Amino acid sequence: MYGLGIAKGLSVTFRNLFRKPSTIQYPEEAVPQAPRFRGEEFAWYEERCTGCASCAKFCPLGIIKIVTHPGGIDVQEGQSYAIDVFDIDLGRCMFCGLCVEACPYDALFMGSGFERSTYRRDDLVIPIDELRQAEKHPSTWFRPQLEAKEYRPQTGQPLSWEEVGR
Amino acid sequence: MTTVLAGDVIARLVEDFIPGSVKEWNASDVWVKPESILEVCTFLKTDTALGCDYLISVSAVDYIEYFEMVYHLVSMSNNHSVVLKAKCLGREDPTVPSITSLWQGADFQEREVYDLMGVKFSGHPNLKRIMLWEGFPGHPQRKDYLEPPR
Amino acid sequence: MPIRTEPVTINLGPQHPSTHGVFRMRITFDGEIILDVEPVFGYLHRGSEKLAEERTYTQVITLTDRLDYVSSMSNNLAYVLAVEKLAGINPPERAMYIRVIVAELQRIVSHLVATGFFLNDLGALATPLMYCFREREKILDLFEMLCGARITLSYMRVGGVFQDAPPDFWHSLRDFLNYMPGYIDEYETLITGNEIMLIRTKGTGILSGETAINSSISGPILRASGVNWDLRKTDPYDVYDRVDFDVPQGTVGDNYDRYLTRVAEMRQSLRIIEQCVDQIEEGPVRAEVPALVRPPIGDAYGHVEGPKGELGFYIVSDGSIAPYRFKIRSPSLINLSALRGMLLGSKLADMIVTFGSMDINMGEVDR
Amino acid sequence: MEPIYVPFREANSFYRNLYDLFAEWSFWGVSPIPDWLAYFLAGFLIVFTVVNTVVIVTTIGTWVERRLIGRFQSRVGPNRWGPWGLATPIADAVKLLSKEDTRPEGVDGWVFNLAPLVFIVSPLLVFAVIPFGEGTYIANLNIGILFIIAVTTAPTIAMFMAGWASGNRYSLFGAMRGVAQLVSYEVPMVLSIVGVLLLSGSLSLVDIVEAQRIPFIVLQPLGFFIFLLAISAEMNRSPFDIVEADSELVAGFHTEYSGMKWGTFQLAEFIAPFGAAAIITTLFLKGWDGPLLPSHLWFFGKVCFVWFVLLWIRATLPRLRVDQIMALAWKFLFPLGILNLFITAAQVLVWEDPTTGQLWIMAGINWAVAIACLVGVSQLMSDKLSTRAPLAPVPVKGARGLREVR
Repeated sequence: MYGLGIAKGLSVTFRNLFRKPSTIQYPEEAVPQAPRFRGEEFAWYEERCTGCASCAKFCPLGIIKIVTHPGGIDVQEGQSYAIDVFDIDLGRCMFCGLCVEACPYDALFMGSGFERSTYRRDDLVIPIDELRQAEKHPSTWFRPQLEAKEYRPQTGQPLSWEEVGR
Repeated sequence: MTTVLAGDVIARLVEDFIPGSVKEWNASDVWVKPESILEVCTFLKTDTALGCDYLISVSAVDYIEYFEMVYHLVSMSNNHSVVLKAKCLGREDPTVPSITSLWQGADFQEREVYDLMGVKFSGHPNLKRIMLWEGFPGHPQRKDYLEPPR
Repeated sequence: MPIRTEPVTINLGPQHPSTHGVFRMRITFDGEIILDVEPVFGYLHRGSEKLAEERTYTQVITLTDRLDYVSSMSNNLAYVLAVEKLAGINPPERAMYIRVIVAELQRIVSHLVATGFFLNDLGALATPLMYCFREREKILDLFEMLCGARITLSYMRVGGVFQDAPPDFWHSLRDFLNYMPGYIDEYETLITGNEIMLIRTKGTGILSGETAINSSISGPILRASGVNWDLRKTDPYDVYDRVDFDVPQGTVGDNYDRYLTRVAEMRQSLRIIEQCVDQIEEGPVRAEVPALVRPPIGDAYGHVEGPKGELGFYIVSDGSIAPYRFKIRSPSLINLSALRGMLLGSKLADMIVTFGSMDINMGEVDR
Repeated sequence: MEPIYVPFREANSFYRNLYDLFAEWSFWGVSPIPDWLAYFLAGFLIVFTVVNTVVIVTTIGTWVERRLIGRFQSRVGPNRWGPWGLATPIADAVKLLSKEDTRPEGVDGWVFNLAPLVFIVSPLLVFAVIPFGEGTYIANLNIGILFIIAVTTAPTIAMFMAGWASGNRYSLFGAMRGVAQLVSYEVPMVLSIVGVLLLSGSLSLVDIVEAQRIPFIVLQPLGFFIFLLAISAEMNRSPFDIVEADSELVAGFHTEYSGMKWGTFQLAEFIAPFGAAAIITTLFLKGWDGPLLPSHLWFFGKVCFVWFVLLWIRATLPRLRVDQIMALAWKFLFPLGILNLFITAAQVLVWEDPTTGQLWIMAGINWAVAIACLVGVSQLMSDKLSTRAPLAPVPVKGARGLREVR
């Protein structure tokens, strides 16, 4: 009937007037993140990393740059290389997490940050020492052992390299 | 389940309708001479037993020595699918008769194959590039395509 | 006495509030009536098909996310099904159930976006759009819980899904299933009976069944024209043969039918998810597949009933770790071929509404 | 010496005292300042206050509108500038004033610049005749309604000037649509106003308000319905905002404008609803009259209520198509307007000066007729809806050729 549909539509919007708005005031209130969130503060454990560069090979965009030279801890068994350069170019990273999936030694983890913005493009490249000093809040993406521990990267304590292994 | 018609069944049907058009077949595909694609498709569409009235996709694959045109067809009424292929030898300007007269859906797909792969379609209403701009040199999806020096 | 009128050509340009992406139409008008439409696209052409030839089978998954950027789960599912058909891998039970649940969730997201922007094109000042996006956020939270990302998910892998769902995913999914039907009813009361909406969408942008089949249209647009063709029924993949749902259909094939089909499909998706959640059991979620999967030489065509239509991948493998040829059968590109027939003779306002009701996604058209 | 023109004839009117106040002024040695100067100063003072109150109320109105539409859409609306976003209108004004005023080339010079000025004149002029309270009005013209009808046609020219001058095809589309819509909605608007005039017997707004023993909305439901649709079409408000239909014509006739020129258009478009609400309250809701509270509060309360209803409609309803809007005007509102006119005329003829009892009978008849019309016409519309034959493709000889118009 003419007008009845419009009246019902108007009643819906009027009812909505009294509902709590669903906006989240971003800088003041943060959106709750899931523990598996694939963010940009990569957690990289040098003790676990052997420099095999399978993460660099497996990244679709090839943005992880690793330079190593033999002379790691136990060179005889050829266990691990000394890593000179390990930087991730966040400017071109799409946070797909395939590098974390490819790492056989659980040395590389996604982080849960998303607010890194810089004025210059090459500030977006995370150098090796920044990775070393960063507080390690590894996201539980593709790491069932962290999930088994109910680890919350956004609120939990930073984890040392022993606790994150499989 | 959409049954995939066996290659030899289709080959026999097509062969006795248009002699000399089928070149080879295997478990699920039929290779046909490029020039006779239009007749074969008309037969596939109009024949009641086959009745492929729904064209799924037109694609081209670059096998260096030849271009292979792949047509996926489905019959909505008796829910079976047919895969039709045609090998156009040579790389200069492979031409294949256009099937837009049968299915209007093939229009954009053929223009895209012409644009990216360089296979010309004779009888296409307006064969122009669809993705790239008019003066683009070459066809990027060919295996031997080299990017122009920046 | 003939009045001398001169047709005016307008570039409904790549940058226009209601072209849903970078899409241009060169339209010749006589007054408000459309005489000729010539779609021009290719602005978003990223060469995904060529890129895929240098990526391993797992890396291509990240490419498929960005095809139809509103329904990345269905794109992953279509690609993964094609590779599994090529390599002869069958995923475990639980993985198939999770895949169907997530694909249906993604269908709801895509239909919410389609309906919201459809109303926005009608001029409803984004009120329904905001309601639709409020629900979409809740589904995106579910996806974030599941695979860490909201839009470009890359959740599926050849042989299943990369990781099982966390326990609190199932609780929030249960809550979602409880309150979502209420919201869909709210849209229906707000929109479906609205007389202005009826006048604007009934009888405009008519697509008859025969022309739809002839121009190989697929998806809700085909079903809105009265053709009963849904891949989940005709060629069931994963567990679609174990859940029962019905396929909503339209009669006339005008904008109103397309809108109704999409809303009805949202309800059916909820039904499917409910049945899957009941039938799912514990078990592995990924088959034993090497990280660099090498399918045997040959080709395969895998398709899925995506929210926009039949999304298919024709993959040719030469035995190496990267696909030799990667062809995407994109439903939006092929649905566009019927656009000209539907628009001739209609008005400028109808053209915007018809284009909106066809739910074209430019990421999928230009690839 | 008899002053040339005694503007405020009523002895006790507020302006008379102001005029007398200025009359005794003397500065620079000129003892009583010339008569016309005193009149000008008094008039200017009044008009200055009224225009500024209207503009300030409108700017606050933009804030209220954006917050309310936000709430309708389950979001919050501007709340960044100042407490609850109260400084947003100021921020908008500063932005618009400081924004570069681009002028695309190929633009028809001074027509382009003049359009916004002509556009803002009419919504402001409407407030010249509206009685804000018991005795407070700028001018109690005895042809008040005629003045309003004349003034509300001004935006038509401004719209066309803007559309034509900006040389952009979308603006031309918007302008052509605007002219067609405004012209064809003048007729139903006038018809519904005449219904009110028949009952009140005089054109002056003050008399109309006093003549409303029962608010005319009760007596004239059909007239109110037609007037509401017509006035919201005049201001290009929601179901009829095809002029700057942002999903179709980018922004209609003010696509090429930016900076304060665009700001003037927007200001005019936000003043218009207040003007419309004021007219509706004076014509249909008994203006300033109401128990207990002072008359100004009643007037302002009613205006805000009508303004909220207009906003509520704007937040919900989609847009009609051009030909449907014209069809609605000529095939739906126009006949109903004439019908309403006949019935009111007959009633006024039958009952000379109706007592309240007879007024209620008239109200009853009018309501019955209104509901009967709406239901009847809706049946006609709805079955016409379902059998809408799709338009056949239009044959055209050459793209450039002549074409017979059907």
